[in-house]
Amino acid sequence: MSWILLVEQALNGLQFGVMLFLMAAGLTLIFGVMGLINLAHGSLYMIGAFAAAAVAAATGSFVLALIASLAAAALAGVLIEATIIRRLYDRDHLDQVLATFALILIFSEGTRWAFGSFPLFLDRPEALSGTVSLPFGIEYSRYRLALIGVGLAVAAGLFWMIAKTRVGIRIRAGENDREMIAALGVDISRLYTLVFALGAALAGLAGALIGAIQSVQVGMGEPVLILAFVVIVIGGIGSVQGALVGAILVGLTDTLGGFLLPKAFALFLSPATATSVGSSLASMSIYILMAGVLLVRPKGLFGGA
Amino acid sequence: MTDPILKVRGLTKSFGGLVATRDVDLDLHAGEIHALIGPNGAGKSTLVQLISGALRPDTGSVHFDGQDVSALTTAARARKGMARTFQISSLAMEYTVLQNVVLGALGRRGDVFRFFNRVMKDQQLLEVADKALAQVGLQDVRAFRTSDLSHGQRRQLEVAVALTMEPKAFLMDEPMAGLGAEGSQQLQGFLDQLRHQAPILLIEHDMDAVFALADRISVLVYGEIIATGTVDEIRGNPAVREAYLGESAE
Amino acid sequence: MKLKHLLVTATCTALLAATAQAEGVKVGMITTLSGGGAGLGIDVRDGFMLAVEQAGRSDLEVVIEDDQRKPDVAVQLADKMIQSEKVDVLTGIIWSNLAMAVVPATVAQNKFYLSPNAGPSALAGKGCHKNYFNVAWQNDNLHEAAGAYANTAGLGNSFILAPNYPAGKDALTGYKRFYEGALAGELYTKLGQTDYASEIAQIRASGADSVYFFLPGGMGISFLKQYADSGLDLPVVGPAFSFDQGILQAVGAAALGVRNTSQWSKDIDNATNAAFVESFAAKYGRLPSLYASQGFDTANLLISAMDKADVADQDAFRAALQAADFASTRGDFAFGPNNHPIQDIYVREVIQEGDVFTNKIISVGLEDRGDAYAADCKM
Amino acid sequence: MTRESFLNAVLMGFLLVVPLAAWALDEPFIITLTTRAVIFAIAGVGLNLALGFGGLVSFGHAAFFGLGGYAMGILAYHAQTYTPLMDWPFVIEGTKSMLVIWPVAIVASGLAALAIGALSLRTSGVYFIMITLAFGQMFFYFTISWSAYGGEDGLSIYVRNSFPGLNTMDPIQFFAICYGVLVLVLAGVQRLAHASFGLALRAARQNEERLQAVGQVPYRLYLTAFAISGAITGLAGALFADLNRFVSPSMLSWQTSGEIMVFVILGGVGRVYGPVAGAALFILLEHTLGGLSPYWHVYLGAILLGVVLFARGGIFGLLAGREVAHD
Repeated sequence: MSWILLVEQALNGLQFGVMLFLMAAGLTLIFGVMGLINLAHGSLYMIGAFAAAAVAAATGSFVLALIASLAAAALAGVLIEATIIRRLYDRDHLDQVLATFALILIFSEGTRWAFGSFPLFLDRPEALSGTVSLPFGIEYSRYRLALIGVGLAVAAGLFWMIAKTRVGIRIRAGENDREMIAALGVDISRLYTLVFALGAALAGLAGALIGAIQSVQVGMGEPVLILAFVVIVIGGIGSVQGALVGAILVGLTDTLGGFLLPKAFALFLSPATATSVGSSLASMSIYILMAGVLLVRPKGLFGGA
Repeated sequence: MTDPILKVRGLTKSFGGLVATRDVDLDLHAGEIHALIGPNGAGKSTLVQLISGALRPDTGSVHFDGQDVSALTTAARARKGMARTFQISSLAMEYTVLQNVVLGALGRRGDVFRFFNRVMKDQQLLEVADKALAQVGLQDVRAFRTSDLSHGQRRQLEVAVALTMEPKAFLMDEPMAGLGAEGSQQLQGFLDQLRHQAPILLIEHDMDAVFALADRISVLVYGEIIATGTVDEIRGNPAVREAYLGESAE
Repeated sequence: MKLKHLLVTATCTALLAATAQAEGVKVGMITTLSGGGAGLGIDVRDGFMLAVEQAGRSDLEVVIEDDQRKPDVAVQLADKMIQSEKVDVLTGIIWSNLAMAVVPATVAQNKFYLSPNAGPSALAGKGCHKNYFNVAWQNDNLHEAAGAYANTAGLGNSFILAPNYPAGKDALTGYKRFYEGALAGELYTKLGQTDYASEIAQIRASGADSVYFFLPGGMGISFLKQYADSGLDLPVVGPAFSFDQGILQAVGAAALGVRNTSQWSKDIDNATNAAFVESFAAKYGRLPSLYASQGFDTANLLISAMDKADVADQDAFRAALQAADFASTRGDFAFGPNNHPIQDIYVREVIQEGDVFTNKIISVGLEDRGDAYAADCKM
Repeated sequence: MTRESFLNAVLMGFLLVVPLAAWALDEPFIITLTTRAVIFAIAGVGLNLALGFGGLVSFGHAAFFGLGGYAMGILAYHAQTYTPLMDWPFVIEGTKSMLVIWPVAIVASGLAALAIGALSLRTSGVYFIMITLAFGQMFFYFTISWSAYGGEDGLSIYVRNSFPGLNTMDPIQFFAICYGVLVLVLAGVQRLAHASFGLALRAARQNEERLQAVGQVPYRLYLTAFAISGAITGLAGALFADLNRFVSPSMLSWQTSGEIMVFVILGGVGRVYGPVAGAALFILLEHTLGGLSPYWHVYLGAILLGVVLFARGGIFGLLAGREVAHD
């Protein structure tokens, strides 16, 4: 095992992490501002991917596909926020979990009804195909490198928005004190719709970006959803900063765990057993990480109060 | 003079850089009502939480009934007879009035880990519960759902639950808050009698009630006790006047 | 065998409940029609129903139910088919784990089961049963052919990977059974994993001269797209599952040129197959997949047995099935001693025909291949 | 008789009459379907103890359900292959007797719940939901790669386990066993709800501060409730595996946790008989909607959504009105 391979794996972990961040940022904002657990966030991811695949197939343009993913997911977000989610803000978590679980069923089967049961085709743009040579002789996928760039840019933009813009100030105020922000005369329901749409759009974008190198199919959102929850719980629910740290932590743990654990076990077990035990443990690793973090910090790494 | 029931020594607690209480000493003797007053933000709530065990002090100790209880949890202190009523009514709202007092009696008796008894048919618990309800005058509404009670009745129920604990001292956090003039008057009369059952540490905003009831008063300002004394001593204390005038000048 | 004794007890119980059969054959099809993986079930159903329709028999009735890919639902449906619908034959299950849940109980209740897709090793060896017929393949077959192909293609240092679950382990075992070269690496990935960057990096670093993977469904699509994107150009070999007609369009150009092994291909040269491909495309508006061909063959096997024997006469009907006297889309088709196919496994290459990605046979990987477990089967 | 207890009686009567009628009409599948509802109801009653009475929103109860299933699967597997479960330090044989399997399932899942609860209860609110989900996923992935017992393929048991004096392969007799277990579990939970423990536990859900003020520690109550809850769900898992004569990791998936939660909410959170109504309705919906369209999940989702938004308190909230305080 060379250290170049290790660096490459770390890059892969980082890339996985920043994509998780796109999902987790919306989830954590929605929870932080509105106090809502949204299980249907994975469906928005799926909608983004399907919209992108449909538009790419019709126009052949990846840029248009990305725009479509943002627009479709945001639109779906606004639609469910205005009709359903809005009624759930003052309900307890249990009602929210059940209602958004029901939304998953509706979205998944609805998508299958509209697009059929077979996976769709979505490819990365030709300009981003192939690999780039990084220092120290590392050959790395150009598209994945672009994903890291996009993810970090979105993260930076999000931090800037929250720190410097009026919407961001309102979001922060909303996180701290819901009555306060209403008292300040901010149109709270518009703010909520906006935050939800923003979270949805980010999820949709993630779906399209990831869909280009994975399979665009019904149900693709659910595994990602669970990972995104792990991320925001590790980071501390409501904290965008925590979501970023959590996402990268989860990305690295998953990638490096899957890579290193079988090798570590091979040091003292037979190769077949080591592969099997190591792989099993690797598939549990992020959940072990999450349980560990919560035991030490019951409100996550950045979950202060 | 006998040992105080509650003896607080040198309690200090800070949150980050902010000192909420500083080196507080406080005694509660048998048969007295000791009132704790102070402007908003003086640290009264923090002090109550430190005494009841909801918060841990940075330094200092709490002795109760001759024992050091500083390391005990809220629940353990409650079992020793420290009965607390809350600033905002803290009752099981879906329960009936009777269920709430039976819960108190059950907590006192301590055998909650019984899985097949019929707790609401337990004569021993019902006796304790009914006695407490009778004492606060709530026996007529014992079957009402707690959420259907008036504000004043909930206050009374809080006291009734505290009574089932066979308390050695009461820790009452603003019991008059939100009561009308008539309700306050009624409760005042009741507390006046209650002191003979167990002494009361009374945290209260209603100055008329404090001056009418208290045997002694301590004044907390910016986390420190600036004066302790009888009603007259406190009335004449210039430091207290300044603290309160300052507040009213806001 | 003591196990047999238990089975006999169960059989007797079931017999008591069974009532006299009506004329004709009633078939219960339990397959995956909703949720993830529905595409496979739909293909099997469509292939099966095409054959039924072409036969035009009034004495053949088919009841179709959706198992949602959940084992417990499949078991419920099997109970329903047997207890309420009183079917004679069950078929349709796509997934090995669902087959393991349904098949043993079904055959123990004296019903026939014809597998149009799954072929777990447990049911081919010790757990075989005279009423269980596999019309597709034993799970290892396509992987074995890939191993054999690697030898003839001169590949001597393969990197192999599969998900960490029983079928994944069987797949790599199957490959290694025929493959004679060295292994550059062997990986078990998480079931349902969608990102293979880490595995691809390990392949790159391993110095392998080829890659063999078994990643069914969306996992394979993700792997192939990412592999193509990684710039690695080692030859890739896989089983047909990742290159069937339903999936290929989603993988796109990333799959072009990949060699894969299959017992069926739309260009197998026989009249039955040509007619099947044409009529399937005409009826459903898409090209058939190997799953569709398996469904089609399963129905034709059943119909051939109906022509020879009455299903109420179990022994005669079983013998008629065993004879496999039907025109298979695969050409030569026979059953081995454990009622699993003996057939040729082809090596195909992914090509583009106009806008459509599809496969073309380039050689025969294994000829008249049975399976490795037949010797363990005592019927 | 209050409206709630009337509803309880109607519900239990319905669950008894349907399979009996099906038996008379020789429709064994209806019996099997009702048995499935009864077993799901037991799992829901278990979860309800934690969720309804203790306010502990566990998103990981599938782990206990699956553990109970595997307890049955492993014991029966060793019995049917005549291999001992363990050779060392002493020999443990498998078994096909339900009367042995049930206690094992109860103890195994109860202990697991005790361990998971002890760790998870350090958190609260959403964090609790998510940490229980995480533990559930850990168990799920573990069973998938546990090749000794079939991994994702699961374990098949050829014949149902035995119960003295009954033929368990006969649908109506197996139904009777499950119904009997449900009745016992309901009676137990009913007693528990009205016992000292129940009074204190439900008080803790409403107001932790109150419970501490009367000298009790919520954590201990929660943990006990969580362990009992896990044990009951584990027992349901053992029965479910026996119904299907099969156990596999799908019993431990997060969707299963979600479904058990749906039974509880659909029926009415905190009502002893709520999950029974919820499970029965769910099975009814699954059966009738499933026949309507391959996209029936859309309708199921819409109905669930309707219940959450417009019928707070579930079926019991709708039909029996506000919960009557019992004394």
